[in-house]
Amino acid sequence: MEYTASELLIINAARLLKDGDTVFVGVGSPNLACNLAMRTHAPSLLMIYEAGVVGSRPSRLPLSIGDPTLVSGAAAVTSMYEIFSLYLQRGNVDVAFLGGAQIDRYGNINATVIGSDYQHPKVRMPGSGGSMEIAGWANRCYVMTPHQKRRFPEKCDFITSAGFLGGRQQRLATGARGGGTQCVVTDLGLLEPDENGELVLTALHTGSTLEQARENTGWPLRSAPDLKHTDPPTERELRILREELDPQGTYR
Amino acid sequence: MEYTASELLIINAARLLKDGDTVFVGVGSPNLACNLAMRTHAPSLLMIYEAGVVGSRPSRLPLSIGDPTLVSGAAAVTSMYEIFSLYLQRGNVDVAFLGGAQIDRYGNINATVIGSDYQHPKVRMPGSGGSMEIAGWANRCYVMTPHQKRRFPEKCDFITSAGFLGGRQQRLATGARGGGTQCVVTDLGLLEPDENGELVLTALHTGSTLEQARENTGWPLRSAPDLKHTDPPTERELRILREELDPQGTYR
Amino acid sequence: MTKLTTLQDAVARYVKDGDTVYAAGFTHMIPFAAGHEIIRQGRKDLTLARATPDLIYEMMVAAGCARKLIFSYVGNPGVGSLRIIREQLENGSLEWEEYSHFSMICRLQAGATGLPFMPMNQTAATDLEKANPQYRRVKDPYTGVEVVVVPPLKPDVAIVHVQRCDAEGNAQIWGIIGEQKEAAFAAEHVILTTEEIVDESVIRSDPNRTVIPAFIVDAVCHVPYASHPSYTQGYYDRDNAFYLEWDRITEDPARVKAYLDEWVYGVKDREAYWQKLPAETRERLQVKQRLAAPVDYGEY
Amino acid sequence: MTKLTTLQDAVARYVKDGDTVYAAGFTHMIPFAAGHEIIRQGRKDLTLARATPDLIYEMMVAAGCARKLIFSYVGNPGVGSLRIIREQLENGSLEWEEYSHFSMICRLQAGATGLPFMPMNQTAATDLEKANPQYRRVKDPYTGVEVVVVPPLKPDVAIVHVQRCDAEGNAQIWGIIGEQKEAAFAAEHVILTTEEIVDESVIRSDPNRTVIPAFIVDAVCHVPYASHPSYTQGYYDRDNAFYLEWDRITEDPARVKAYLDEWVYGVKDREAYWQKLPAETRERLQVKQRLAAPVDYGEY
Repeated sequence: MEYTASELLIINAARLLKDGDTVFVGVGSPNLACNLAMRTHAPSLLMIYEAGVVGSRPSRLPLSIGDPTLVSGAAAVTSMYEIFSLYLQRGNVDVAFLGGAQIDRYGNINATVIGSDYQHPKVRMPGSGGSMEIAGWANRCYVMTPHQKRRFPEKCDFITSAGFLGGRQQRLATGARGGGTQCVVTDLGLLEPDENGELVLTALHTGSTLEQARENTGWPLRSAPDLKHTDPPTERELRILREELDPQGTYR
Repeated sequence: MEYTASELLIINAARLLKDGDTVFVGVGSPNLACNLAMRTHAPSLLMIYEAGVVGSRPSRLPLSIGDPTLVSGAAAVTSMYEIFSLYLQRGNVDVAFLGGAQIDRYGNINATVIGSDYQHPKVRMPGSGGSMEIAGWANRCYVMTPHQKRRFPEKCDFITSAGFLGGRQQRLATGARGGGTQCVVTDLGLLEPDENGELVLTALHTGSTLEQARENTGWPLRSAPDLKHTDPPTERELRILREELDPQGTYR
Repeated sequence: MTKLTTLQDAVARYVKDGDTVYAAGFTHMIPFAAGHEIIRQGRKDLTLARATPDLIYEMMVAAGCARKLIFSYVGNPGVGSLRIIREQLENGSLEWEEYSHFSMICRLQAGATGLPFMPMNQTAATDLEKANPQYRRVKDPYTGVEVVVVPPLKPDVAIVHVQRCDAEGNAQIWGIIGEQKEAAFAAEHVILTTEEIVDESVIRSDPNRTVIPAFIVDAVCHVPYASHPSYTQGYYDRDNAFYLEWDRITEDPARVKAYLDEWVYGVKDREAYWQKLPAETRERLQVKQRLAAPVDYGEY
Repeated sequence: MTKLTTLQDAVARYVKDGDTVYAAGFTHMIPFAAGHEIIRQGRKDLTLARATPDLIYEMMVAAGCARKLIFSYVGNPGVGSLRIIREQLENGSLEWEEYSHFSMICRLQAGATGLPFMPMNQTAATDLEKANPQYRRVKDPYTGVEVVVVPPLKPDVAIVHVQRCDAEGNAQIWGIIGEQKEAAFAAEHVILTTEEIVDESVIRSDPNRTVIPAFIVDAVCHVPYASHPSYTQGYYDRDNAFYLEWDRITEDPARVKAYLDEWVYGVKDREAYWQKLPAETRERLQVKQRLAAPVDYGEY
């Protein structure tokens, strides 16, 4: 069956979720990945939104993270202070999806400014939102992104959300409780941190090659000794995604 | 008209309240004083309880500070954390009533232990509850107490709630935002702090004398140069208290 | 996933000898049924933490469950003293740690929010701070002024009684909400007792009312009347007469023992306890309905 | 005491040139009507604080009301960037102070609770901390670990839109509650706009639902549809189409000016604005009823 790059990302991200996980969800692709996981292998996934909504069951695709469909029928609604303190800082969040314009060799993420001078940015992006604390405190952070060289620099211009800083020990030394970036899902494959926190290619999607991945990465990308291949999207995954979750094809 | 010592205390305490005051209310006599003020000169008094209830309109006399009658028909209910932080610590409470076994020369209050050794008390009392912070942060604190020597020592065995410590400057130096003990209402008269924070007799009730007050006070009690006399309880005050607020005479 | 179980099983599983227990509820919805069950199961050496120990902890202290008390107001609210606890504090047979209400609640708040401490402004009163080394100070880096701080309280188990919850443990509370949420989030394990188990559609019709989310709950026990002689707003009244009666009972150790024998050890569970109460008492505690105005969440 | 007044009068009285304004609401119930009124009254040099500046602050920036922005996410949620603000940040024509959501909300929390700072655990990411000197550190006196702290944010005026309140200003909110309560308690003055003014008996039938108590409120303005193109849970839907449309409008400064001329300067008040919207739009934003399950407070 044919599928788009975007569908490939969403389906592989969904597979990273475990049943029973508490997930801090963003809108767009992460939302689809979570809903897909719930309808396949993780029926008791708990979805939490930084807007303060817990256990949402959206009946339509929300445009924003604060859509009313996330509230009607949810299990609980709480304040932003509480969602970030009682839920996230307390250590109650298993998984979060993060995004940014740059993801570097050690899984750090930049969603703030392009250019080396924060005060005079070349490009001003939206900034942290919830992601600085999410990256610090969630047990596992995942990133979904197209595999392009400009998105994978050796070093981020600005670290909005911490991966492993300059290496796993540096992050550990800060005492931040979360596990850091655990997987970056791209349209070519999966990148995961090695024992030093450096992102290495651990799996390729069907039809992608190590060379392609290397060409599109801003540092000398290493591959895991046991480089795997992901299973292609199944008919069932694609059907649920297209027919149930995104019938208008917004995220194709 | 005849009245009891307890009625005298309640009526004089009620007169200290201003219309529009936000009052942190305790049960018992302070509750009656507030309700009396609301029904006479201070109809828009706002009653707040440390249990987290705001704008109560109790339809019966509550035994405890957490009675359900304080909740049904109230304007708002919030958590204890919030009532002490958003309301009290933020500076939103005008008046509070405090009580204790000892009130000393500088308006400090002891509700914790009698005896000089905290670890091995002669008498163990209930302790602070909300009063440590109330005394620190409410704009005006009032005390209602029978005028007895053992209740008015020169110095408290333990300061549960701060008056002016050893003098007004000492309190100011701590930075605590509240105004401290502003009046002690007894069955003999009113004590108020002078410019140094020392409690002096500022008014006598009808029939009481300065000598009586001095005999029943544990330090050399001074009287204000313009010692006043309180107006005796009016018929209306007594009627509201007896017929509307405490028809069973619990607090006679 | 349902977490329905009996209160017996929940206490057996989640309350161990030596644990720190926080039975939550400020005057309202004090989980007496769970306290009685802990007594029946003979737990020892507990550290009992509560802003107001109230009758529930006095009974547990009297029954020998406690090694230590953490509290901020050790009185019988509106009545007077808790005689048994007072005596044990005076004669040194019970360890204790004392706070003001706000600093006690700040300890829970720090535990619930995952912080190493919570700051509070100074109150000018320092005797308690001197008596309890858990109080510390930190300098405000903006003004140099000192704030008072307390460390997190993270109970091994929090017990919370609620009006209604679903079988997973999404719980809704109204009336005085005290420190239930903070205690639940601060604790390692959470036991709920509830007046009613409702379908999740009831909970999900009003998500803003949910105070405790299911995923931090370990056990859900359907125990109507679990808070008597405390009360459950909208379900039954506070038994003020019993609070006054307890003041008389505790004048005499023999009467305390007789009370525990008859009303705690002598009954199997809360249902038996409730049925054993005189019909007049149950009648007296009934409450007439007073419904909240409807709110509309909208179909989106 | 009634605080009913028009939004015109409330803005005239409580929003001054140079003020720090917090228009509250996370995606939900953003007080657009008040933002438009501030534009119409020509306020200048405002410091605009909001976690998400959203379209409301972009319009105010475009209209020349702002000197400075305090924010934590400067995007059009789910759509992309806020082009006008982005350009002004890039070319340095707008001052700013930047936070993460949590540290922004912690600033309000410190302001609301009267504390000189709020602590947060470290996140491992320090670039923002380095870029913004308002972030400081304090050492945990129990473990020696450093926590990150932020100072209080105390806006001169908070503007909060609510579903219903009484004439005094006791206000009830449901759906996403974001930071409305914190903003209101932190601020010197509070302006409420509300979908409905209800009798106090409605509010008092459900006191746990009250998020903002009257005594901190200065002005109560009855302004139905005040949050469009944002939404009010249970009253009308979010106008996602307009959020997408704004992205196109801001491609061209002339279109932005035309928009402000027609939809802000060109209308007298929110009622005129709402009536001016196409009937299809108003129809599209309608919501079917979905009521919360009843709760019983009991007659005591």
